[in-house]
Amino acid sequence: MRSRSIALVGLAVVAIIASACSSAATPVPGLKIGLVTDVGTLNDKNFNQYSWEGAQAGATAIGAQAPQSAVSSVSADIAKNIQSFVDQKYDVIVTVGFAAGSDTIKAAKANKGIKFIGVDQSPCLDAAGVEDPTFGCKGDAAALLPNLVGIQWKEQQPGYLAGIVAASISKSGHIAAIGGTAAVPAVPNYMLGYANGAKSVKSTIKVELQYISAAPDKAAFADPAGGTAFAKQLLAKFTDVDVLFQVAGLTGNGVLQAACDAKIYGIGVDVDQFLSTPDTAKCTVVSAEKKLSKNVSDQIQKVKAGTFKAGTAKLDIGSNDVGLSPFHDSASLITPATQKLIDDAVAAMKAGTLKACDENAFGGCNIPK
Amino acid sequence: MLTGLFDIPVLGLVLQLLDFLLNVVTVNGPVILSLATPLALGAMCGVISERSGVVNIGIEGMMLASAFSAWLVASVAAQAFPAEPGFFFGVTPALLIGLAAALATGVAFSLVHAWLSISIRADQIISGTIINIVAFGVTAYLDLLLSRTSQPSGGKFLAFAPPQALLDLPVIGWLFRMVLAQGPITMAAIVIAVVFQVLLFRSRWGLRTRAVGEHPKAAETVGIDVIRLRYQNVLAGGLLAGLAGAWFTIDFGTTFQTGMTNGRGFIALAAMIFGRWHPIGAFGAALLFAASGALGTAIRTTPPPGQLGEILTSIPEQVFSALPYLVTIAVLAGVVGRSVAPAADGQPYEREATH
Amino acid sequence: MTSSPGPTVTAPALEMRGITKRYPGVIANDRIDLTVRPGEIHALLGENGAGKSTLMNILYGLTRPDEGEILLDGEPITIKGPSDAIARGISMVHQHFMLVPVLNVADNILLGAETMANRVFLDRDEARRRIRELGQRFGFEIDPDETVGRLSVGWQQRVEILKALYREARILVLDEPTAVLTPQETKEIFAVLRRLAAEGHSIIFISHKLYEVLEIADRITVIRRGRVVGERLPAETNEEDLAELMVGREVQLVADRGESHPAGVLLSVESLDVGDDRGREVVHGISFEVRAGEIFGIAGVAGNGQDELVEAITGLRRPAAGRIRLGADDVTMADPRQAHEHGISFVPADRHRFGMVTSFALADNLVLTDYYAPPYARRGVRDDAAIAARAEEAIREFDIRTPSATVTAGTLSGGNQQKMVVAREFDRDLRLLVLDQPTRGLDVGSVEFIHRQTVRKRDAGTAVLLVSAELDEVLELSDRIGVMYRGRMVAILDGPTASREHVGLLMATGGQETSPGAPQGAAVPGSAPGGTRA
Amino acid sequence: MRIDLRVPLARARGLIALPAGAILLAFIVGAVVMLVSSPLVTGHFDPSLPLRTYAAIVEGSLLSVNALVDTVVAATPLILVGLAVGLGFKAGLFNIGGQGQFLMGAVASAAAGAALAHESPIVAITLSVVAGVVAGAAYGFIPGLLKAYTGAHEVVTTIMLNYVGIQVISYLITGPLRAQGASFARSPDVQNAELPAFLNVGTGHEAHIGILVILVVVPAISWLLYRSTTGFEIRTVGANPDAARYAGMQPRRLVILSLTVGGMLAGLAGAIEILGVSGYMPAAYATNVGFDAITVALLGRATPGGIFFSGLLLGALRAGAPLMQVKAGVPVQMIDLLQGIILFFLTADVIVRYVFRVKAARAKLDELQTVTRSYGSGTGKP
Repeated sequence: MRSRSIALVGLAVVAIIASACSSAATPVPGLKIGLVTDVGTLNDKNFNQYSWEGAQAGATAIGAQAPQSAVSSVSADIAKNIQSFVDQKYDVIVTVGFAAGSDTIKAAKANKGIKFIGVDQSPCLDAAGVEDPTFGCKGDAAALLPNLVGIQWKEQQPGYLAGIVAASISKSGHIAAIGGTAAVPAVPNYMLGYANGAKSVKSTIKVELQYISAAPDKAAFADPAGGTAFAKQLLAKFTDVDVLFQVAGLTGNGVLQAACDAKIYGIGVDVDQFLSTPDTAKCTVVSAEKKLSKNVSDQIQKVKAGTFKAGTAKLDIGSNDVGLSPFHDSASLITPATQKLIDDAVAAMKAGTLKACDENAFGGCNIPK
Repeated sequence: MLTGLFDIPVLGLVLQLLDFLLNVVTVNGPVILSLATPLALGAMCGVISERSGVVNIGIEGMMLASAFSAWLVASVAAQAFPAEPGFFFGVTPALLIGLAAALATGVAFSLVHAWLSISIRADQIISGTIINIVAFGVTAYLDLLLSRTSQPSGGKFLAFAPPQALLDLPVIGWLFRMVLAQGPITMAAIVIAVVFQVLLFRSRWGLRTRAVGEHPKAAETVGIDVIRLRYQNVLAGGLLAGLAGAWFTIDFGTTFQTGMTNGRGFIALAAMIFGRWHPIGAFGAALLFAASGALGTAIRTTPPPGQLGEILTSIPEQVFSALPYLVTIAVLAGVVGRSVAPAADGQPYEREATH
Repeated sequence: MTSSPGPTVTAPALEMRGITKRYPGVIANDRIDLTVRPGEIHALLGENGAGKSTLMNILYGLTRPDEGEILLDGEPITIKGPSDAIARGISMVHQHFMLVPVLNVADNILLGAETMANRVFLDRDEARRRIRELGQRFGFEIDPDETVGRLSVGWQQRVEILKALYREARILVLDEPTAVLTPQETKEIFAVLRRLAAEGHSIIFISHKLYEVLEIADRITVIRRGRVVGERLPAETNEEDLAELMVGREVQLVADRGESHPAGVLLSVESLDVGDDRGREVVHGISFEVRAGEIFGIAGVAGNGQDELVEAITGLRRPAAGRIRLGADDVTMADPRQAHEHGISFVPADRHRFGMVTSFALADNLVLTDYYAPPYARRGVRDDAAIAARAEEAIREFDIRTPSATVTAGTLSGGNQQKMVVAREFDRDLRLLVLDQPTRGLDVGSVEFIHRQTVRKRDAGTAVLLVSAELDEVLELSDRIGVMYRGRMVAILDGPTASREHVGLLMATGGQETSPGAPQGAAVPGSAPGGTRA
Repeated sequence: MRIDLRVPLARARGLIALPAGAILLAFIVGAVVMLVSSPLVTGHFDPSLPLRTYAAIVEGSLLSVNALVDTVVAATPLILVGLAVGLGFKAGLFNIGGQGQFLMGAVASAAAGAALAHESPIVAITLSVVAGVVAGAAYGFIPGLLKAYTGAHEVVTTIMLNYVGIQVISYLITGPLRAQGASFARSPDVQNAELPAFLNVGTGHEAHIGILVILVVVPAISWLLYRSTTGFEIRTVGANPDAARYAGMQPRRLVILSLTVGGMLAGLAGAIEILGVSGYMPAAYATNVGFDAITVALLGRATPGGIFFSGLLLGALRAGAPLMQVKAGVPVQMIDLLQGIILFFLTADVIVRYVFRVKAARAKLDELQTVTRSYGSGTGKP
């Protein structure tokens, strides 16, 4: 019995090592695409998930083999996962989230032959081409790191449009937006745009802008129950609020839940939440979208086509990379007048005559004090 | 008239603070109660288990696993048995099946804990740690795999809608709103806390439980089966943790997320200690902790005016998040009263007398 | 079934026949027969460790016998656990009370025999009523709502008896019920027991106190070393006879101790008061002296304050009042380390709890109290070579049977473990050697060895303080004997001339030739009826 | 003279039989889980999935210099925090606070590193590491003090302090320590305080000098425990507090000391992670090291040598995880699951004994069993 079990163990070990050695070099044609998530999970109904769908769509579009994902469960995993794709000679590596920014820059610098796509990142380099520790961003990222593109969006623009919708459908003249944390620029971008858009419709409208957490932690982005509670509390205080915009990832899905429970209108964020979170579809009027999936897919296709452009891709409404989702079941709420306000605002933003917020040098919003 | 009092130095500030607290609690009563539910149920899981002498730090894991299975099973069942929400609490077959799954999961995990800590006589803290690690690992693993084939959830229980006339009553209308306009699990938690408190101190089971947790040998000498009673209690605790888990995915919310209990199982543990191992005490502590969170939120969203507002907003919001933990440490250390665990808590029991 | 002491021959309520229980290396019960009649107070008399408790644990289902049978009203029964015993009307009052301190009296009594109002809830009102009623019937009234932890020991014992009565016990076993009681309380309990017997309950009264047994029992069975050595009626016997039966007249292992040549006073204890863990004073104003080169033995029934006295002298316990001096040094407030450095060595009674670390190597245990000082350590660094050398030396010198010095101490036999402790504590530069039950549970060879070493230390000029519940041991070794009774030193006798009977009587009675009447310094102060708080 | 190896060999087998059996059984259970879930991983039932998974882990952790470096880098904090937990076990304490102590060490060294970013590397590194060690020690000292003087059980206080720690970091990084100009809340770069790499430089699998600490710390803790008198006192208190008092030791002092030294080790681990791996600290720094370390300490039976090897084992699993995801598509949480199951079999050693017919002495966690026993009884004061 004993010697038999030892023999079996030995056999298993040999098999595993043999299999490890043999599988080390299997040539596969086409571009190999890998995706490294932010800390969390792949199915966050948000950045990770839609970047992943974008990677898949991009791979399909260029006829590459199906991409592979590596989920980071702790902070230290991000760099390790990127490196793992590098070692496996992947051609395109998508990294998701601002927290992966530094690791992506390091990897891009060390592996010039690999194309990196950093979602929600903006490489900030000093003149020497390394990440700028003082965030002065004097170096030309496009020239210094020609294999890295960071994708960012002008979230204030879809936020502005969402604000127009909110002000138009609000009967009480009191609306709200709940963000995960102000410590991540995308969140206040959305929310300031939202406030401005709403005021553009009705200058007297009251807009509550609230943040759930000081830090981009679990409470801010990964705690649906906490989001529901926060929203319920806000709604308990401001009983006349009748439109609620969520900018808080998974936590925000709980915010939408609270909107549904209170039978008021909710507005989704980042992706078309009517589709992505069916449980709250019935009260989701519209979503302020950035076309995550499409943009990641586009970048992959650019790699294939040789039109890859390094630096920061600041995507805006000009290229229709941000905007409002379809209204789906809520189309009846949108009067022609509202639709016109939206269309006009889109046109004005495209023309550059309308700024959704007080923009800073990096295309984000200056946060008023 | 009242506001005049607010101008008195120091005392006025205190009065303002009380006014603000009262305001926060009245306005947010229903939310606080709702948020306290998983904490209270988790804490009662701890109470029932530790009262019989078995330490349970695996509440977090049990809740997480139950939340997952409630969500998964309800969503599968919703496809198999599609139905319109029923009159009471929007009940559907799928939700009931999901609830049953949550309870079963809670029991299954607590069975592992019971076996390790009662039969194997392993260290009970290690056993609880195992529950936490395995529950997180299994749910996260499966959640990730399942999400590749996305499916809609099984929905959720709805809050009860009491007659408006009842809610509009002065003063007690608030109480009705707080207690009645809730989902079934929150309401159940209130009932369970009361029933459990009564049972623990007035029933045969309660008497035996307390005796076994304090002095198992004495219980054995009057013919009580210590091992069996501990099993019963730990499994019953599993039911409560299962119910707490179900709250996350089929009562308060509708979806599961990896690690979504987010440390609430440990706050539940804190509530149990703060509540001095009493069901009602634990419930009260859970309410207090939930209120502490609500207070933190209220200070940021709607700070009171004047000097009080300046003082309160100058406190970092993290202080309010950390409050339950700090309070628990203070209670354990005897700074704010003292809370002493049942004497035999954590000690495995060996049946045979050796002399 | 042969002797028929009563006026009418009644069928026995309980019979235990040929009960045998073996533990590794010991036969705790060796074919014991015991017959108890209805309405009889039957005393089971024997020294500590004679096998009384084992027999009663068997009766109560806590221990399974290897052989033998139990008959209740002539019917053979098997008792699988306490619930079986209780169901058959057998109840037991354990020496260490089986009460839950945080629960009140009523709940403690109800536990396991709950009176229910319905299927779920307890009927506490009914329970209180019955408890009061039982109390009245048997002569003590108790507040059912008082928390047990706040009752004095005497009242806790009444709760235990009430527990049995509440279960309608017909056979009531009391294990050393008076060990922790004051004379007054003892009297009161005896009154209760007599009333119980008068109502037809059978009582098995376990004790080693002769006068008590003579006072209370209808019949006496004496056990020695696991065997029944005699059965007596109180009218037919006296304390001397019983003592002889109980202690036996076998050849004792008398150490060849020779004559002592004491020098000046080394240890002097003056008016020492010491409290126990619960803050009650259990040593009252004790004064005595031990001279260098003599063995001062303390005789006494366990639990009369000897442990606390010893702990106070060795630094483990702070005295409440009084003074302890070692030569010219005041060591009253010394901690264990300071006591050790003053030259006090201590062989504790519970070697597993205090004297050793079972999971450590033999060598480490041999330096447990000396590990920090040269030659075993220098500047906080252990010298393994010195420790190993020490171990080799001690193993040789004290004849510790072990495969090597690196085996864990827990794997050694009890005798060798004690030799290890003795080696550590004896073999150093010391002035006072404190021995607390040094040979408890050891085999004959080890006992002899330790006795011989003790005498050697004495002859080398060390003061020896010996505490033992084994009267023989105290008598064999001591040059002078102090007898402790309820926290007081009731007599100091000359060792070689003291008689076993006299010392035994002092131990059991505290110096009163008959059963105690007036209180003699209550071990539990203020234990008046009515559930006074301790 | 011939040396008989049979006795030491038999002893070694007795020591490793149970952990090895537990690991083996866990891998088997893990394989079953993967088999059952393989339709969700690859779209069809795939009997080769477990083999491919384990092969990828082995390749990613063992079969190249890069892989070995990854393993050691991942193992370093696990070993350090494992030692912190193990030292607690030796003193009869269950230190669940490794997580919080690690985070405190991390944030303190990040702060010091940022403040000293332009000092000379020797100064910057030294002071930053010291800052981390001191912060970790302080965070271990608190539960030690509470335990010694109020009896507050360390299991509960350390769990609570872990969560308090998260809030402290959130406050510091979003407030006083926040890097100006950074697009999200994080501390400034530590720059000159960064631990230089000395092996494999430029490969993305650099070994930083921080890992060398292990070579010092493991022997040092071993020395402390087994060669110093303080270590003897710690072990005595852990094994038998009454005997410790009898022997003239001071249990309170030793409880505080053990938890404080444990905090130092965990804080050191935090400093090394920040200074050697990430270079800054984000407000939402995520780590599992505190809980992984409990597995490490238990698997290593709380001895420094055992912790060294079990830390390497878990480090290997963590290092192999990325390749496992990339090549086999199995989610990283499989590693958490494996770890939990290892712990389960380690605790339920009757199963291991039954399956492998192990008759080794019951040496497993017995010495740890005193830990929880103090939980109830009154104050729990040492």
